[in-house]
Amino acid sequence: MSPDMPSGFPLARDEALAWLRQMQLIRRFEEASAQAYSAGKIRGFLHLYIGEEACAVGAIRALLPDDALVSHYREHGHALVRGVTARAIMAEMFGKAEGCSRGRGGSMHLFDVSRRFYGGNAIVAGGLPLAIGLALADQLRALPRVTAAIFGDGAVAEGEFHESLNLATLWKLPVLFLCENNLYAMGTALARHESQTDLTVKAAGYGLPAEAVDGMDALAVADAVRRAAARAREGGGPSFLELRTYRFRAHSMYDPELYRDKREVEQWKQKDPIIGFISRMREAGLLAEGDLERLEGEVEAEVADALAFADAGTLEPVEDLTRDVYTPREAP
Amino acid sequence: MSPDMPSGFPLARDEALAWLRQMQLIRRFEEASAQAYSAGKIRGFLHLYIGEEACAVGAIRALLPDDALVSHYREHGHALVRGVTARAIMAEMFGKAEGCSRGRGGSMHLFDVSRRFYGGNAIVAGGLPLAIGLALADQLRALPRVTAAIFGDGAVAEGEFHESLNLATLWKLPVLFLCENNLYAMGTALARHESQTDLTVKAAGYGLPAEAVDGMDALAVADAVRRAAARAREGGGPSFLELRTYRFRAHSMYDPELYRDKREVEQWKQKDPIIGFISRMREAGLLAEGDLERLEGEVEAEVADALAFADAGTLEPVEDLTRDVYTPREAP
Amino acid sequence: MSAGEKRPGTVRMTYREAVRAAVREALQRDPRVFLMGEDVGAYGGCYAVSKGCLAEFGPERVRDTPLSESAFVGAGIGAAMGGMRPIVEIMTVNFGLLALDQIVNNAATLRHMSGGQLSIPVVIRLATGAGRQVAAQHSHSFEGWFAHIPGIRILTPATLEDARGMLWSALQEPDPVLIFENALLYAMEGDLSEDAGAVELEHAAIRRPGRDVSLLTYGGSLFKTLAAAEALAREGIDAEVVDLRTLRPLDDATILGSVARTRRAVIVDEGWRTGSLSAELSARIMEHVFYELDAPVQRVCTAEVPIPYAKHLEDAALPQPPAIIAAVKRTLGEAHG
Amino acid sequence: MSAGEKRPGTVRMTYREAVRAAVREALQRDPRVFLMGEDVGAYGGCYAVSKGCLAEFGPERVRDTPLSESAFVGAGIGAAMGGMRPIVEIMTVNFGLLALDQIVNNAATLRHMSGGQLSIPVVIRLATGAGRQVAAQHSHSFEGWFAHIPGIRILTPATLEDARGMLWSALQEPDPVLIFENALLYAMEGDLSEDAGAVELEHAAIRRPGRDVSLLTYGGSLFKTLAAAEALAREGIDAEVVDLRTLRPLDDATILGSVARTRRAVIVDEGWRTGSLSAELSARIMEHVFYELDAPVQRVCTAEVPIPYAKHLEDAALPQPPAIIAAVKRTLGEAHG
Ligand SMILES: Cc1ncc(C[n+]2csc(CCOP(=O)(O)OP(=O)(O)O)c2C)c(N)n1
Ligand SMILES: Cc1ncc(C[n+]2csc(CCOP(=O)(O)OP(=O)(O)O)c2C)c(N)n1
Ligand SMILES: [Mg+2]
Ligand SMILES: [Mg+2]
Repeated sequence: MSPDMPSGFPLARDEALAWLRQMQLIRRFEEASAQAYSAGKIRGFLHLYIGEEACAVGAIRALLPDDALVSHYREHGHALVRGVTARAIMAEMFGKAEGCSRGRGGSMHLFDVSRRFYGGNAIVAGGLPLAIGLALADQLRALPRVTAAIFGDGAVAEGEFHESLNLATLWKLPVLFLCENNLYAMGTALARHESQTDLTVKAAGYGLPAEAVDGMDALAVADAVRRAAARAREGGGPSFLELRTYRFRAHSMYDPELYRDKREVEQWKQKDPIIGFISRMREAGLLAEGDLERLEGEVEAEVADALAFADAGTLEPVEDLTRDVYTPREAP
Repeated sequence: MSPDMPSGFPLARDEALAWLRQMQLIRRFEEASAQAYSAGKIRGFLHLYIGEEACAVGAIRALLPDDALVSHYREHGHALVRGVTARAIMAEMFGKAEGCSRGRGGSMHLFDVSRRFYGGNAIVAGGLPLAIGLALADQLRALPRVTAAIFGDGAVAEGEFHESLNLATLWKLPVLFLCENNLYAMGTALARHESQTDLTVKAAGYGLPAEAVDGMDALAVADAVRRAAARAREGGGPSFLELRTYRFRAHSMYDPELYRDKREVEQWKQKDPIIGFISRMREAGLLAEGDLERLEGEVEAEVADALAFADAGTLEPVEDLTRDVYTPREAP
Repeated sequence: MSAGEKRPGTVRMTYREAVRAAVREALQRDPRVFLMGEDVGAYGGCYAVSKGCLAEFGPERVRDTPLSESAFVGAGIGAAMGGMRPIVEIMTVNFGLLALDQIVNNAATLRHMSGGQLSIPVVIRLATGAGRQVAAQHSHSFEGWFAHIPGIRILTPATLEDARGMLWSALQEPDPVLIFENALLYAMEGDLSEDAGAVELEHAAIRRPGRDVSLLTYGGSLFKTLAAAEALAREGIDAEVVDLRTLRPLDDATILGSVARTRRAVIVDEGWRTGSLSAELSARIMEHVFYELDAPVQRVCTAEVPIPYAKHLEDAALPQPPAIIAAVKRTLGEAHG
Repeated sequence: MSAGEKRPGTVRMTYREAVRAAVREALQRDPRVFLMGEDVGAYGGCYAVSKGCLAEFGPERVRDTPLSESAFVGAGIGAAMGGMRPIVEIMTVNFGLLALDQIVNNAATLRHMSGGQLSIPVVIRLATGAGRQVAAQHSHSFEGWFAHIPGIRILTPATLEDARGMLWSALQEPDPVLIFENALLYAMEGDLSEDAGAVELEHAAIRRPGRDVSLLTYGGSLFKTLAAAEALAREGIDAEVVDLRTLRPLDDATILGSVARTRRAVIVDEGWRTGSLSAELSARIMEHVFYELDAPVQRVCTAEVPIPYAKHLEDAALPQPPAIIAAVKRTLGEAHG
């Protein structure tokens, strides 16, 4: 908490509103995505992030524009916070050429290299080695940048997680391992896929700083990420952060949710990151009359605009199918 | 230590002599193998175990005949202690049909399924998942057997190590993870391939009992393995044992040993497991006049016999090349 | 297949239900059988194949695994060495790449390398194929590619009968068997004989006899190929459709016999063209029935691109009936050209 | 190649030294280049290729890695995305299977899947091949098999010139390049021109012109094939030997042009026969020069077995000159038969 905030709330009003707006945008955007899916405008796999918004907003707002991100397939929120427009993401999921990956990637593969957003990766833990490499490049080039790898609890069981943590720690690479622990890998509860359910204990075994954070609290997430990023930027090496969160929706649109108890879901909904953030803003006296209505209106409009944009989007010409399998060589 | 040994030495004389003999046999067998390699009778990769004999003798003598073993490519010693004859191993390395793998495997792939010795595996960490499966079969069949997976410190960095430890611990499988930490993965020193150089700390992160043992002391190794095996047999799940040892010879016959200091090797040779065992037997008054000469003579003869047997061995007919790619189906 | 009245003595079911029936039968008949994989239990299987099995057989025999493809596939291999008959489910072949070391260097190798001391009766089920807009990392068709590996058997059930019958037969094999289930087929409905059971694995099946050209295919492409054959029939071209069924070993007698009869062949393969199984088939035809050929063998394969998400691009990347029809006409045309 | 007097203007060196010279040149010329892999540093490389490089370039640019094939190959991909020009050494392709997910699902895919937003200029060097009695798990020849994957390039330097020159050219490629070095060739000695440098990667090379039959091969089999061609010449059979050099993409013009001229072809491939690159070559010949062929294309490949340790069995499993000669005679014989 920065002491200069008498309210005891670490953000100034405008900043706080911006955070809230982003969480609301993610929520609304995904609700609209689910509807578009039912309407058949989005196909393939669609993984909703609803309930986990505080992780994306807290973590990614704590990074600098020049830092890099490698995410997984549940990444709408990450892309939005990183500044990929709702238009570009919705168009991508509609399979349109105006999408952030030209419609080739869909929901699981949002890319915006101009923002150093190196994609949603749909092979669980498959993005971690890429993050190692991006950070290694920065280290070799002596650039004060960090790379954040975002993944789920399920990824922790994969060999690529293990190899990546060892490599990053061994080489003191500027990597932030951000584990969004939502307690399930698809239908498998943490205790049924991890022998060590305290993931910070497991990570600490590699000899890097490991900390658990309330993933329903954007401020707590931001604080932890900022500290870890600062350490990494100064050559202090990688950190592991467990963001304890929960997904309110099914794993994907196909998931009948046979594996968890509705009451458990309801309990977690009591910790809704948006409601929590709002009440803390209220306590701090940072919410003025009409703020919420205004934000909701803005967000609603932004999402509606994204849907319209995506609808109006064009299809990449079929002749371009084989384009970009290889990079065109510059003429010598 | 079993108290019933007034000498303070936990083995009766005959037993102690048997242990000593086995360590000497491994040493002599490998010296002869190196010579046979120079003579061109053994080809391919040959990895010597000299210096690590106490690990094989202590660990494998602590297992029951019905227990299973999965080893790596530095496994002559493991095979010998398990009861594979020097003849069958030497013939294997000579590429003869009388070899324990019909001459198809060579030094890295000694097999004797009749003794539940499931081979040297030459993919580092590649044998660990097999051990998981063997143990799972025993658990499902309610057989009071354990499976020992033997591997090196280098294997700890592999994803298959990570996945296997998690699975074994999660499912409480009767597996013993026996890590022969000889401080180098080929030419890479432990501190240059592991961010956490205390491997028991790393293993403990999975939530299984992890203990470091003096791998130059066969008795200490046996004691730790016996305790871990008993626990596993009673359903207590897997254990990780770090056997701290050292290889006196090069990694393989090709290795110029540019990566380590001769003095370091000399210091470790002071801890020679055979010399140490002998002096402790002496202290305990368990070595009689002429014992050593007799043992050396026996071992010498056994190795000479193995060489002669291998020399006289036959070549598998070329027509059998494709035999055993698939199992012949029983006539219906 | 999904049209029309239910035939007497049959039950109407989906491919998914046929596989489930096979899994349940295996678990009921052989105590050594167990099912292991990601989300096969509590979730019911990512394609709902094993739905209900956890409740029926319990967590010992229907085992959810962590995301650890290499370890649980290797564990299946080890359990087979230890006397069990594991059915390992790899959600999709896309993740199977993470277990390829275990499949190639252990499952396919240990028997021969040990001089024949052991057998590895493990069955590995994998979903495969594109066509569901799940994009490049989830749309691989590697069943033909994996057929390169000696020591394993590869099955590609395309019909309800094979979906129902191949698993039990695979479990009787002493060696590792990989069964590739094309994910698009799970929803396919049809009538299956009430006493449907194990099927033989030795032979390719002629799904449609014909005189003018042999269409060689397998798995997800079978029905596209049959559709193309029907369209060709309406134009008076009588195509024979051969379903390979087993990709390793290939049933040369049936395949080459068909081509020798029709003197023309078109291969339809959902793999990327270069180095796909279609190449092996063409090479074998070259080697064995060259002098019977009236025209060069044609191949209709997937475009050599990572499979895109957008439907129109994905459709364009995959083998489709029009391309099959065009290829058939080329082989016929060229014969007179 | 190793016989005779050193030619003027040349230096006598081994294939190993030629690769080392290429690695050193790359590290000297481009600060973005670094070498990363197991034991490339302190040990000097498992085949002594990078011996001395650690001392010359330091641990930042010659990086020993843990045994973590998937992570350090992925790290090479990521570092390339981050502006570097990594040379990743996978000791042997046998361990490359552990990194295949990174190669297929990331290196080969990310550019297309992101709509062309990035390029991945990573070079991966792998030793490959059998013939050294290192048994089944260390003797794979997967370079032809990997050629199935769109999005990557595959090079197989067989000569000193290519060993010396392909690496720099590969580093100029914007996309991932896999260079397969047949381990048997490292000790091959010969004379290399003093000013030897980068070579083009576009074309297959006709190593021996001939009129009667085209022998198509690459990598470790080139010299066996040339030896067979010499033996055939003594019998009055004039064989053309084509070294593919680049397995993906294939140089169809040179390959098919040669076969069209000689009207006969024998493919020599160290991969297991079924589904090897030889099948793709045969299929392309079928498709493009069928009407020019005087005889069916023959293949000489590795027997479909895990490679055994015993020398006589290993030799029997691999393509050898006598088998090549016999195959050539079959193609010639059949033409008149
Ligand atoms: C290597 C691999 N194995 C399996 C899958 C199938 N799969 C997709 S998501 C998922 C669960 C991942 O859970 P977690 O990492 O916790 O992320 P979450 O979905 O909870 O955000 C699985 C098994 C995959 N995509 N990649
Ligand atoms: C997956 C894999 N990567 C690389 C190799 C090459 N290799 C063989 S032994 C070895 C070092 C292994 O060291 P360690 O596990 O400590 O066993 P040690 O040789 O010291 O007994 C390496 C890198 C291999 N065989 N398998
Ligand atoms: Mg999760
Ligand atoms: Mg070691």
